[in-house]
Amino acid sequence: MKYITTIDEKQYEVEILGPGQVSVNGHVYEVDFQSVSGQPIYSLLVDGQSHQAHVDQGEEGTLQVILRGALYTATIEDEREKRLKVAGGVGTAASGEFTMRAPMPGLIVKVAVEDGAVVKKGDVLIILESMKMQNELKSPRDGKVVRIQVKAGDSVEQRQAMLSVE
Amino acid sequence: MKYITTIDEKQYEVEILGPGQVSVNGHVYEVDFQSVSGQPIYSLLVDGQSHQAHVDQGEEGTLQVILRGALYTATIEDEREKRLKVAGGVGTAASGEFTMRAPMPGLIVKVAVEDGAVVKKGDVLIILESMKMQNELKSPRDGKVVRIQVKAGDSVEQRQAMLSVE
Amino acid sequence: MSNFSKVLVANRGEIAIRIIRACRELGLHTVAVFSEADRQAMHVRYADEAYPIGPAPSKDSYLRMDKILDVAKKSGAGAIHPGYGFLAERSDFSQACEDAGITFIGPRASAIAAMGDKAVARATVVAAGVPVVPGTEGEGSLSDEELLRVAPQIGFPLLIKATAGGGGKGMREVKAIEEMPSLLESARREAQAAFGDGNVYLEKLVEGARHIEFQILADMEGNTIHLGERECSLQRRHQKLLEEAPSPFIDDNEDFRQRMGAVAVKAAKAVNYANAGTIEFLVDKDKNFFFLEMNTRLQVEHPITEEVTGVDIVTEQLRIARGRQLSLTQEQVKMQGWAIECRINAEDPYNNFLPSTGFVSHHSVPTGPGVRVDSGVYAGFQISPYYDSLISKLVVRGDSRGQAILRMRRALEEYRIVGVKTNIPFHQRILEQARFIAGNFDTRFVEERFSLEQADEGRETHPEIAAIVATLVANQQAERSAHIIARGKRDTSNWKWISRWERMHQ
Amino acid sequence: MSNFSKVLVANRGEIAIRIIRACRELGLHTVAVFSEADRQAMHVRYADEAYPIGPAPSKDSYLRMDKILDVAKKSGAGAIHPGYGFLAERSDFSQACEDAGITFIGPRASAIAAMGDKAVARATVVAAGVPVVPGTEGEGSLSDEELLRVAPQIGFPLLIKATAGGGGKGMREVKAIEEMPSLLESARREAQAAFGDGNVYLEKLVEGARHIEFQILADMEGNTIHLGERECSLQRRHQKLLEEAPSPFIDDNEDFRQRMGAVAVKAAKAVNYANAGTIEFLVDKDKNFFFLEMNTRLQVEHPITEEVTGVDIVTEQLRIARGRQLSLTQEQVKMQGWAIECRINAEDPYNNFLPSTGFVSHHSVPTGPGVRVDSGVYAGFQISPYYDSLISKLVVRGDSRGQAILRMRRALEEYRIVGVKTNIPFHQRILEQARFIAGNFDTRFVEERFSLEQADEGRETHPEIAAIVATLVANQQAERSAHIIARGKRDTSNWKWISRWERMHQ
Repeated sequence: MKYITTIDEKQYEVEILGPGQVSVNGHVYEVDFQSVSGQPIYSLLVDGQSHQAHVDQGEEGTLQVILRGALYTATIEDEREKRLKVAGGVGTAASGEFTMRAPMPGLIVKVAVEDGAVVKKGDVLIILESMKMQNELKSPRDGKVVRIQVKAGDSVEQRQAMLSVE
Repeated sequence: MKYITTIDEKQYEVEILGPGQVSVNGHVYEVDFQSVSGQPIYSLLVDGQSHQAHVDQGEEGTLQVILRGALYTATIEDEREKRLKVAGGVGTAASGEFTMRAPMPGLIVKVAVEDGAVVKKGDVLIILESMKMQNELKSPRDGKVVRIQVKAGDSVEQRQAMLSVE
Repeated sequence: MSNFSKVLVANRGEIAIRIIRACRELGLHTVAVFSEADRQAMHVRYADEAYPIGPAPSKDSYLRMDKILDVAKKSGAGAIHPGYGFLAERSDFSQACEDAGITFIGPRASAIAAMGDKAVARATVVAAGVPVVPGTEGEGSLSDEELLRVAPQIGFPLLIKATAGGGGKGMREVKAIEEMPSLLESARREAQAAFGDGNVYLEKLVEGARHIEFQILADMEGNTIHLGERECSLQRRHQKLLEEAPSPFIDDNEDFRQRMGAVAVKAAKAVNYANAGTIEFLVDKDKNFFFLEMNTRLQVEHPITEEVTGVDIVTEQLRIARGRQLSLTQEQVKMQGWAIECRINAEDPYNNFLPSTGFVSHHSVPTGPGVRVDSGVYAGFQISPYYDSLISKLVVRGDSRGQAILRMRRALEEYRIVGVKTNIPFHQRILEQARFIAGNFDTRFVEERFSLEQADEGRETHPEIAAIVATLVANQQAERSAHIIARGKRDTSNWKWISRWERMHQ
Repeated sequence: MSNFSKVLVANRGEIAIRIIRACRELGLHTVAVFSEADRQAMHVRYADEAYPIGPAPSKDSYLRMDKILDVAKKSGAGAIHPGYGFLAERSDFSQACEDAGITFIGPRASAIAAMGDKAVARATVVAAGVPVVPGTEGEGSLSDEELLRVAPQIGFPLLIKATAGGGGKGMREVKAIEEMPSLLESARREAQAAFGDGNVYLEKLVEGARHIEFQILADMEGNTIHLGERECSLQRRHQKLLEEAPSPFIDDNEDFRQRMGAVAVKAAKAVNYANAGTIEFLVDKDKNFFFLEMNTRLQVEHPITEEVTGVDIVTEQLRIARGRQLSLTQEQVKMQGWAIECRINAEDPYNNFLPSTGFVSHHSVPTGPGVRVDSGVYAGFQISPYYDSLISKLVVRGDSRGQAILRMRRALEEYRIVGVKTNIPFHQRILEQARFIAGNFDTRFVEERFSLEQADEGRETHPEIAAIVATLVANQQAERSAHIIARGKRDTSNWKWISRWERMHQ
């Protein structure tokens, strides 16, 4: 199986040659890959070097790999250049509309914008209180605020849609 | 639901009166009972006293309760005096024939008895090596050895039947 | 005062467990209280007794003095330990305990009150000859207009701080007068939400400042000592993240340490202090130091002082509360070796440190020589949004600062938590920074000179390894999804289910 | 000797991890080796590199010198640490390392050989003026006939011990000459199986004996010191279970300690010892002490010495192997406080301590002040039958023996392992025994004066609570079985499966 894997804008051609062999950009590695405790922790031996990685689902179908304390965001596409849908991606579209979802359960302290407001990347949209901290949630892009679904005083669940920027 | 629960030969009439209430021999306790981490570890608040118990399946459908480092072996029967079959009991019959099963995987060092041998309680039947120790497995009762299924040098799996005493 | 034998711990999380452990090791019985969100929490299981005190929000449970005092009476607890946060710095609670004939394991109500209002505290210590940072001392309830008027006299940059506050909540930095009105509004709003008190005061921002604090112990007879300092300059948004003892800025300058320590003791004595407390100082690069505030309670970062002095601070608190003398004199206090604490928080360092909640499915803590973990979670615990984000405190001790840093690095690499995001990668980066290793940092270091992305530059990276892992995981997921769909088509027999369940429970 | 920067750890389990941690904290790279049963073991993940060396049985993997030396050469490791067990006391391995130009982190082959043959060892130390227990010294390869002839001269009771042995394997106690032939047979069989050498010798059984051992450190220049003693009398079938430092039998009798320590140093010097080692003594009630044997390696129970002396023994081993001098002199060694170690084994204390294997589904270790856990397992690890049953070493440190005991009690109560049986309840009982608390016990205490059942008598018990728990669990199981069968009748949709899987992996 051949994949194109992008890490921090750099592409790697990764081919799984069989159990225990992987090639990266044509270089063949001996690989022993195991998940630990049935958790998303992986032990990887690459030519004898021992690595431990914690892998989470990222946004837009990416995988977040934490390796020796560093984060790598990976996009994996299969050989026919079709994006591989990894399970459990977060529901923010890559382009078009951005839906702001609650990153954790909490209490809406303030909705800082009104429906139809024009916002710039970095503008505060919502202040959410959780774990005794007030967190300012900012717009990831320029756009227009639509579909505000929460108001100050509301409790929100994790991943609950709060408003959109289009 | 009413049960007769026997701990170390003493009987307790335990009635589950509803969520949060249990009576033992007519005395009613406020009880908050929860399993921890989905494990056979239980947190029990009885009239405010906090107890933590580790519960394992014992032999013959009993439950082994470890509470503050002490072991209690419990037999639970339901109200119609019928023994409650708890899941996963070890397959040794209460009376009649005793089947000796390997308590852990290992290597048979020696079968100390022959088919038909008359043995007394405490006689060594098999020497099993595991975890770098030689373990002498003794007869739990007087009887006659039958159906020897292993010989020196055999590897055995956990719970594999090795011989019987009838 | 009293010879109590049962202690109610009016707190939750790691600090409740810390206190329960200390009580157990002294043969004291313990009583836990818990909110509806905490029935599964460790402190409920570790205590001898445990009683529910209400719904999840703190104001309905851990802040309910009435309910907690009821539990104390019902259970026969002779003393209450408040931990930190919640009711720990509430003078009315200390007073209510005294009125109910229950020993409050902490200072007298008068000392909490005097130090609790930051403005009063400053006035008190100034009267005792302790230097303070220039700011609006006197009254704590100045209006916005008054604050705007006095601000230019103090000079910019300055800080807005919550009068009732602590932990960076309700704190704002002001660079110029123009931005002050909106910052006053947000500071007051946050202070009101956090402490039920929107009052704020102003304080000059000491530039290049280090935050260094002294641990105080004082018994009922007035014997007052310090256990040396803790370096707490590594903060983010005024939240401490990593502390060490001793401070690399003081290091082996014993004369400087004793001078600061003597002033700290003087400040504590100014309010007739008893029990454990902490005097916080700002220190500028010329070694001028200013009283910042006193925390009239056990501090989150107390373990590093324990590790270098060998004094068990919670045990001392219990001794003091029983009316006994301090178990050591100032001369007997020796700092040996070096200790570092990393606060492991449930927050995402790669996403603006947003808090992270969820089910902890795996919790594998580092162990081995010189490593101590004070934790309140376990595999199977649900981290809720109701309380603060501290998962555990990872503390290491070494013979030297260098050894402690290397030990902390290996401990962070070993630490595995699955289910919530944590700031472990942040700590790993900090510990690789040349400036940190050189001990050359101030309270602005994290915000001004550090970012995870910059920190990542120049380090050895492993993008190829990451690419391999990610691809193998994605490949496995794709295969498994296909497999699961295929399997779902078959009927799952009852007996397979049961035998699977049996296996899990044997 | 050499200034190596990469260390191969020729071991597994907790001791491999202990060594890897020490190397990491010194900036040394580490190489792990693993058998087919250990791909998931922690030491594989904690090391910088890891290589397979063969099938699960030790003789095909961890005892394969050739494969291990191959890995060392391939990976460029400049040194090998053997841990304990496996190849640690094989003089031919030490020699093979030297021949291959690889530093063996341990004593020279000649010292291992001299101390490895118990009979030769006794002769050597006797020549140096060290007292030994009467027994068959001279040749180690006496026949059964010869042993039966000499036995009455030594007197009964006596011990049969494996010449190549250690850890109680191949050891038998003989009360009278009649039972000797069959015991000789079984001792030789066990010794052959364990060490590949069926030779045994006889030794007088010192009654009321305590097993007290001294930790030795010696550098390449011959500087040799001791780090005080460890009390190891609490044994079952000659297996140590609980150790403490100092020994309550020596306690503050510093003169006695230094006398024994000086003899221990003398014994080590008799074989020109270098690196870490342990001299074991038997001590009778009149304070006569006899050399028992020398363990020419790191000892399982080394952490308690570290906790009371502050010396990191593994770090010292690495220093010594690099040709550096000891980092401290005998005068600088101070024992402070008290440390206890409980060996947590996978065995069933209620079923004749039979080993227990299985999948560890939950592993929640005690933490907090003064607690150290050296462990080789984690939640998700499969404990196999191939290696010894040690799961972890739970070590506590306290200011006094009393505090250490209370701390160990709370730590044991907190320790939760699910999936295998452990001897934790055994330790809990021991720590409640009046004789143990009084420090009044010898090597026969566990077997002669202690049983879990007797220990349970007279204690506060909670049969009603146990009845409630058991009934509620049984009730829940009955309900759940019914529920599972009911559920199985419905079709399980693909999508439910997938969403469950997603939840687990987010």
